[in-house]
Amino acid sequence: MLETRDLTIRFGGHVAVNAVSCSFAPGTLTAIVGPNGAGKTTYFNLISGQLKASAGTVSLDGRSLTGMAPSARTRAGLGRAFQLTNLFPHLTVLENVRLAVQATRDGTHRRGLKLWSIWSDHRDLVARADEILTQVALKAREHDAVASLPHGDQRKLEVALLIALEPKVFMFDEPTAGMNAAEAPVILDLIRQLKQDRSKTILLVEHKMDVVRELADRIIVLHNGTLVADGEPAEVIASPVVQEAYLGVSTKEAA
Amino acid sequence: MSEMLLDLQGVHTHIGAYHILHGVDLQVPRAQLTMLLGRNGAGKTTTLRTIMGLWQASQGKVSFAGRDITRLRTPQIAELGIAYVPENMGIFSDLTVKENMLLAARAARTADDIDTQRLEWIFQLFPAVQKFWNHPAGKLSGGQKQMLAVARAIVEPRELLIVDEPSKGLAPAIINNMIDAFAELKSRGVTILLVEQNLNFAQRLGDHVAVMDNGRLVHAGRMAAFSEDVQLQQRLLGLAL
Amino acid sequence: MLSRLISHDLPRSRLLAVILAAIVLALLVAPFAFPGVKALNVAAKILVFIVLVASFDLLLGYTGIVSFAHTMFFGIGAYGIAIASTRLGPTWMSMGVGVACALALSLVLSLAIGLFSLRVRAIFFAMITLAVAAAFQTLASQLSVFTGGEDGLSFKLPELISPSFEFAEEPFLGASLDGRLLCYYLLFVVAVVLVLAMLRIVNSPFGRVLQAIRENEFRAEAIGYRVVVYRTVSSMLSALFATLAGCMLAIWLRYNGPDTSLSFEIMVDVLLIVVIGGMGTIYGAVIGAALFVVAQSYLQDLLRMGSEASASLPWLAAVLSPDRWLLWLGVLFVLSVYYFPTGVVGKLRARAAS
Amino acid sequence: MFRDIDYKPLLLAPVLALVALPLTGSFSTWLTLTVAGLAMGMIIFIIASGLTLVFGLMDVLNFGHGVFIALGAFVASSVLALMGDWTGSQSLLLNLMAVFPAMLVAMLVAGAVGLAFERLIVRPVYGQHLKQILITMGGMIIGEEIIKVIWGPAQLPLPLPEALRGSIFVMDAAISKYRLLAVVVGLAVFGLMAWTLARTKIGLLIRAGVQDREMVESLGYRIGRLFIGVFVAGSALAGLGGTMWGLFQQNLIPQMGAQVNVLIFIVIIIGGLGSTGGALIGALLVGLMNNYVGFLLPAATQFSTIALMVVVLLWRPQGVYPVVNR
Amino acid sequence: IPAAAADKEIRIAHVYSKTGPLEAYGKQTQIGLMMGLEYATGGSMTVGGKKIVVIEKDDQGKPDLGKSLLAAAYSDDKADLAIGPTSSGVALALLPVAEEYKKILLVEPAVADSITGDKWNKYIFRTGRNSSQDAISNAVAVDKEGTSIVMLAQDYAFGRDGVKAFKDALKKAKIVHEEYLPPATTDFTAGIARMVDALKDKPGRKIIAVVWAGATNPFNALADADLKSRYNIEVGSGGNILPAMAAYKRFPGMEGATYYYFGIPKNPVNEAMVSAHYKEFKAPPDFFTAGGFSAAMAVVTALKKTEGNTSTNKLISTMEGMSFDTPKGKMTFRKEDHQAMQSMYHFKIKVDPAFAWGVPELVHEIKPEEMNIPIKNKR
Ligand SMILES: Nc1ncnc2c1ncn2[C@@H]1O[C@H](COP(=O)(O)OP(=O)(O)OP(=O)(O)O)[C@@H](O)[C@H]1O
Ligand SMILES: Nc1ncnc2c1ncn2[C@@H]1O[C@H](COP(=O)(O)OP(=O)(O)OP(=O)(O)O)[C@@H](O)[C@H]1O
Ligand SMILES: [Mg+2]
Ligand SMILES: [Mg+2]
Repeated sequence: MLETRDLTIRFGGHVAVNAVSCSFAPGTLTAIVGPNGAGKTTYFNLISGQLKASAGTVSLDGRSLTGMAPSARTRAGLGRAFQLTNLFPHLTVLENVRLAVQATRDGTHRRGLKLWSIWSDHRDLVARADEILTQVALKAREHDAVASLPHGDQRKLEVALLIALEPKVFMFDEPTAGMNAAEAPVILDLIRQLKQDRSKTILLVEHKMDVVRELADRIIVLHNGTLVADGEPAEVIASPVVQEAYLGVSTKEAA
Repeated sequence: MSEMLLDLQGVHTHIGAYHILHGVDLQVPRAQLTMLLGRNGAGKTTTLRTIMGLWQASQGKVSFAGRDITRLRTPQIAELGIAYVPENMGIFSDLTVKENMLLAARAARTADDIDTQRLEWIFQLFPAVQKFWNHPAGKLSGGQKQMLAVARAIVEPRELLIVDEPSKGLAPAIINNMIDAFAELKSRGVTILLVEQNLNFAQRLGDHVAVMDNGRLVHAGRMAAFSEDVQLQQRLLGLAL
Repeated sequence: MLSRLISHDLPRSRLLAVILAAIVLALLVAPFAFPGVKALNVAAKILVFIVLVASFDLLLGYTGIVSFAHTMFFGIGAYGIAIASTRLGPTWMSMGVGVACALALSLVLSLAIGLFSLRVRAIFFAMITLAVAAAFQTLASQLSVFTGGEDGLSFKLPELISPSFEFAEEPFLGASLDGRLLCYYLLFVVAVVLVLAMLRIVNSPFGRVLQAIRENEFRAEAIGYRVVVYRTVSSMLSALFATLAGCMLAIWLRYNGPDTSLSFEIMVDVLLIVVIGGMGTIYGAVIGAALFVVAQSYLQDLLRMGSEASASLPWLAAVLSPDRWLLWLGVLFVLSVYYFPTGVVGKLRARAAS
Repeated sequence: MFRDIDYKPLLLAPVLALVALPLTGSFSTWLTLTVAGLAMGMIIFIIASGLTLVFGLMDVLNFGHGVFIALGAFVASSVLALMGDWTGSQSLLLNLMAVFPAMLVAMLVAGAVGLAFERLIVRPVYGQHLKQILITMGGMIIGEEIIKVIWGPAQLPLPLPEALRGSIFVMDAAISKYRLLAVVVGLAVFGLMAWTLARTKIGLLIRAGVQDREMVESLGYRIGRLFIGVFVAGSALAGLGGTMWGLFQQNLIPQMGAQVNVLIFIVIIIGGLGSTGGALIGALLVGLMNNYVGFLLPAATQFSTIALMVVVLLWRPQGVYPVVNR
Repeated sequence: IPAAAADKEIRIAHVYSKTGPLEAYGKQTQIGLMMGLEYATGGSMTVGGKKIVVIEKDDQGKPDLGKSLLAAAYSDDKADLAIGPTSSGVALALLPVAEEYKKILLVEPAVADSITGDKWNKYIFRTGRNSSQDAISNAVAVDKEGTSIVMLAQDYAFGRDGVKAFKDALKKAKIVHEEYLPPATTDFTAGIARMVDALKDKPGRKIIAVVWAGATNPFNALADADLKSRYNIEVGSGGNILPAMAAYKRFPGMEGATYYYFGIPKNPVNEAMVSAHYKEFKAPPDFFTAGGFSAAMAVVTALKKTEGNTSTNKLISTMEGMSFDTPKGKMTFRKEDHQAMQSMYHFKIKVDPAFAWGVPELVHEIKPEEMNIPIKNKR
């Protein structure tokens, strides 16, 4: 169970996330929606530790994560894919994934702190990386440098890294933005598969309402940093705040 | 003067050792909106960059308003009256939103010189631009950056607007604003070339459509006809609109 | 077997493999193939620089840290041997003590610098190390009681590796069989072992994490690597190897002074060699060091011939004068950055790949 | 409006001076040290001003910047040698009439060489720090050697014009006349730079161009030309700085540029990259610090500048007035 | 080198800073050396039927490089003896090499005392002056009863040694303060303030004695501070190369002692050198030219005595105690430490518009006998 309590951050005078308390149970997929700049990515940053909260706490399965470095949170089971692509541009696709696999497994290579083994001897890492690349349909490009991939493929790789981390909590930040309509289903299928595993918690930031409608078990709405709605998808989407502030439909018109 | 504002003929582009575009023929009619569609990696971005002179075409010809611009440098091309919103948005993250806008307004020396009316209009379309006017642009949220990128492109009148995936990361309400904005620009006689993955968006706005695959143009025609031909869509894009 | 020795980091270009083999072979037979004091000195200097440059590559090429304080550790190693041998006499024991103390000091300093590097941005860090290195050099000359100040220290080493020790009367293949020869082979073995060790480190899972940090530190942290730890370990390792290179230098020269091991000039040479050779390859260090040291050592001789040949053209002769050899070294700097943007190794590999 | 000014760094120099007052013991000594230190700071600012443009704004780690300083000094010495009558005269006016053309020619020559330097050496490596370091280092070596070819390897005396020698005395504190001239020139340089950068889009364009050159070009600006222009201006300022520095030392050696390299890098770092005001504050602090520590603990002088930089960076990890985030 | 040719040649290696920070000094030495060899051999460049060959080696001011060059000169180039180097640091690194190869190294113009002091070995001779000679002669020039002296020197071994030797040589005057400044000091305000504080209230004659090497020197700053008229403080210093003495123009009447100035010694050797130099370069010979010339004279004198025999032991026994003519008059290699005993010149600066530098006028020639130069080596 991932839990945030009164999570808050201020940038100067601007409160980007305002006392958000919420918990996310395993086996559910929660969509987080809200207008641009509502604080969704910032909320993710606070959970995964990229930003330090001005106030409030984060805990996972009862264990407090507040104050931990991002790397420690990742090792504790939080996994995160980024909204703006954020990879190792001059390494190959395969190496990108292998690095993520290695990071999570405290095997004989001890997360890379074992200086005296030869990297290519760790075949299990390669095998796992290959598997993931096949899953996201990037196997064909495994030896290309990331920098030369088209935008859409980079987004896929971003998701591949997250899967490689095998976290308890998956945080997707607009995984299909900029992805071709024919490609997006690959990622959405992946997310559906993850949902099958009832022990995983999934958080999804997404602006495409059809996707949200189809995947989410629950929707929470952020607006100006504040949690303004939380509940069943259909119910939340129909609520006036979403209709007006987010979808841009004037309530009167809708009514 | 030809009816086509922008005309690509047999354009080939290489990036390093890779041959990316294999003879693209693309026509963009004046004062209309042309949608460029295609799968990931089809070469859409590369085409736009080649038009802007950011990649050099190794073969073929690009002309703008009847003038050959194939060998011109990027600033010269831009000066002819083309605004470009790149795929990665090209936000100057160290500069404030105001400074970003000021740079886009070539004629303005200070922010006060920017056409107020136009600015009001932009603020209305993209409220975040006004709200964060004096903030470093790097701190904006993903969607806010996208708004700023488009706002920059329309701060001064331009003859041709080239935009690479403007809707990604935007909330539905803002997408609606953007559609309004493009529609209004079109009504003012601006020509628009748009790459888009959001098919709904494409359909609502496009007059013409061009589809790319594997570095080639595989279809060009009117949007209305394309919208109706589900089979064609299925074949070209892998799914229907 | 050979592949394991080089940690499966194959040259990936036949030409590269040939060149590497040729360099190693040349260094192995140098005392006999190129007799003479000067040639042997050049060969020894190449050995020292290979280790020094490879250690810097660990930091710069693999971890992406730009530091100008690397010669500081080189100097610490050299002073370690120099001071210990001066104070404790020319014994193996005192050499051991010198190496150990130097390594310890380097470890502490590199830890401090490594931790500080996390507080400031890359360029700032580079500039700070530039200043720190300058300060350290000043300090070394001010502490003249220990270091001999500007004048440096000349000292003796154990008999076995001193020139006065002759284990055969007759020269063999033009090389006199003396302590100097033994000393050279000592350096050779040490250099080979150290380079193989570094090759192993960069090809371990650890090395890959370093590359990831170089590429995108933020993301490396996000996927669960404690960047602080890896960067610090890398700084320390590279400092230790540089220290050992410094020890090698002092053992060969039996002299050390601030200009010899601490100067900014050496730092720039090292940077250039890394870039000429090819960053992040280790092999680049071998090729770069060999090329550069040979060029540097024989440039003046070359120019002497050039200016004699062009004596009829006064302007040209003035520029080709051996006194202006630095001018040509400068030109070499510029051209090598122009023509080897990815270094010799990068270029050869790209050629082999296409 | 006033609220927006970050005033804390402005207090650094006065605070440093106040702290030094009780330590130096006598008021007249303190006054001598302070005034001389401030004036020295101005000279340092002049030689560093070009680097604020080149390194601070354009993000070119130009290790060859020093060579323009040396070049300026040598050119100025040649010009002054031609005007022996005026420099030898007791009249301040005639002296200045010799010094100003010397500065001008030094700036022109340094600027012209800067142009070639940008084209041949810097242009291929924009955005690549490491290569910039190496290639400009190479450029520096070449430049220094060419100076040796032209002016010879030996040191060259550059006597100050007559009327600028000596000191004026205020309350028993000696202030050398030349330093007063330096203050005037320094203020002029500062004013001009600050004005240009604040009033035009140049500063903005450069900062944007460093981040994303392609985007600036896509907006229709010829960033290449602008970069050349700014680089040339930076080199010309270095030429001016060289003239001032040479006249201060009254003695030129071809290596003089390399000798001030680290110092001016430190000043720019303290000031925060790209900031003219920051560079001025940095230079003044260094000038003062050198004098106070030089008086109180001479052996520590060389370390004091570095300590100053480290302390400032611990306080503000990007320097006092960072204009650019790097 | 074919053995037969080598037999007919005398191979002399000159290791010096052909490039590097001391390039200007090194070149003077080389010019002087060649002129001296010409002069001493009467233009034939042969001694005892053997041709003198000079092999130039550029140490770039780097001790490690110097070491390897000297070894290469002795071994690869079969040099019979070597001369040089320019910098003391290099010289100290070279000393063991001479011992290893058992060949003579004639040190010129490196000045450090330890070269003929505790780092000395029997293969080392020196024609150049040592720091003690410099310091003692300067001390002699100012050593009067009732004089208060502040020493200003660079804060490293060379400066501290110089001050110590100066202090040891003073009999009557009193040193009230020693001011050590970093060698690279550019702003002298603070140092001057401290020296003035130490000196201004002292009775009698007040002198700031400067021991300084290098291009950035304190003289202009001292002149600007107007010490003479404000506090009646004088400045004193030794000689230097001509460009550096430009600064002396602002100190008319300044006293000190110098190693060489072309207008001072009156002897045929000096006259020959000055006129040859004018002829070739249209300029007078400088400080280090005289040194190179002296070294040449020493070598040729010794070789003439051995009739061209270059065996090291023979040369050593010949040179110990040997006297030879130089532009500075007669010099003698002292038996104990192989240091050449030589005259120094007590001067007073005159300003003459015809010269770009302050002209040192001879007050008194300080003969070797007048200076008690300590012997610091162990045999
Ligand atoms: N480091 C920062 N400093 C200052 N303001 C920030 C910072 N990071 C985010 N903000 C501000 O906080 C607000 C929330 O940003 P956030 O990125 O969380 O939005 P979002 O909900 O993810 O929006 P989008 O859908 O556009 O991605 C924005 O207004 C942004 O400008
Ligand atoms: N810098 C580069 N180096 C090498 N190849 C590149 C580079 N940039 C793009 N490519 C290749 O060019 C092809 C076309 O890419 P482009 O970015 O034009 O696609 P796109 O149609 O815009 O795709 P998307 O919809 O994902 O943005 C791809 O196969 C891509 O891998
Ligand atoms: Mg977001
Ligand atoms: Mg694209």
